[in-house]
Amino acid sequence: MVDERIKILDEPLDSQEVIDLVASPAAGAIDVFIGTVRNSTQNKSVQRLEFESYDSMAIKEISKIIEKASEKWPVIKMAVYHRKGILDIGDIAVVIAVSSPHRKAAFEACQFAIDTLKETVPIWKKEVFDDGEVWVAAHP
Amino acid sequence: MVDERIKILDEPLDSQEVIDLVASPAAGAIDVFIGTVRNSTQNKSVQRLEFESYDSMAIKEISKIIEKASEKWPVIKMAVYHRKGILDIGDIAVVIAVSSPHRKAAFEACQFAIDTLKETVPIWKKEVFDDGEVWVAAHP
Amino acid sequence: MVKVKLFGIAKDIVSASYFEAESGVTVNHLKQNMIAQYPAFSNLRSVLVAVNDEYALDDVVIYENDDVAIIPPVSGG
Amino acid sequence: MVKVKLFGIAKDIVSASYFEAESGVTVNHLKQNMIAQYPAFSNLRSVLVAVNDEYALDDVVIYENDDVAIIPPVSGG
Repeated sequence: MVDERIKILDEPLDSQEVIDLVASPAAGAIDVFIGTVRNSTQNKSVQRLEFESYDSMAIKEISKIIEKASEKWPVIKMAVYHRKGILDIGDIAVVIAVSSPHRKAAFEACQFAIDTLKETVPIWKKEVFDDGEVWVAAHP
Repeated sequence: MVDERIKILDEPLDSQEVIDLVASPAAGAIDVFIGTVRNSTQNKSVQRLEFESYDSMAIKEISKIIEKASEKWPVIKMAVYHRKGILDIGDIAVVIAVSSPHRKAAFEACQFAIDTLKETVPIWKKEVFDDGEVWVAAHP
Repeated sequence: MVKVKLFGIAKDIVSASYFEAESGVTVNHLKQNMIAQYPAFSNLRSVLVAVNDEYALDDVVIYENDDVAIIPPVSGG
Repeated sequence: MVKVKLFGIAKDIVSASYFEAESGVTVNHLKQNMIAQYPAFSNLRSVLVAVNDEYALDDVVIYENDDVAIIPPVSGG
């Protein structure tokens, strides 16, 4: 089984900590995805984001993603940290780090992980605007 | 023109420093590629790597890559640090960080940058084994 | 009774963190019941149910000791 | 004379960091001359020449004040 580290935290994420978790003498490549809070969405100015998480299930779903990624690519180690609570512009919402012998697999596994996380992991994001708020993706 | 930072250093690279350079309130995604020294290549155990760089030209060629990437994708900021000198197993040879409003562009621009860097940037890597050494890719 | 956890917009719709469901009903029954009681659920892109931290099919039966949650469309990352 | 910088395996082949070339010759002439003097260059995957920090085409003429370098196959990253 692949070496995995998963955390859901309500304090600021440290991307270097996540990167350090996947270092390996067998790795030639590490790809890191960092999701940050943008100051606007669909041309509307964003004040802040609020993330809610169903922690126990979210951790299990992230673990499934890592397992699936390591079946598809030669992943050495993978770490996923997700933030919850109130986030300001520029704050880090998620960090995913993947190490692999070669770079192509690291890129592909990392992109697969964030794409799948956004589809399956029970975490919800509310965008707060000057004039209201909306749960992202809730409605068609 | 895109905000770019390029360095070629003969001291250990700090991936967090490179990441910090591309942070932006307009960014929803940062992709980071970290190339590290593997303990083996083609089933041969590697002792260390030695990188040589034609600095002035290497910086210009990296700048061209960033320019091209920002023509192809909505890059906000891009930073490339490359190491030279003697590197041990696990050391970081290169860090590329790209910020973009959305993740797909960040992944694609980052992968384009490392792929192109390996083709055009005048930096050379010598692999040192127990029983000899070889300039990588020199011969067909 | 089964205490059904609510998250995100589901919590806003019900105006509570929990919803009380009968024990012994199917996931499908639970969802239909929620929609009947709170029509706003029918406007969502999807409504899934998790039982014991796993997405559950419609015919799964929920019991008092199960960990049940309504999963509105996720939007992490 | 033009001082031609050597890097990587090019430095090893010539056993020096520089090579002296005539001023006023083309990049192609420089390469042919290097291969004639050091046949090991013909075994490389490629030999390019940079003039003033840019890859130069074969017909570019090099002069004393140009910054000229032999670029053997690169392998950074």
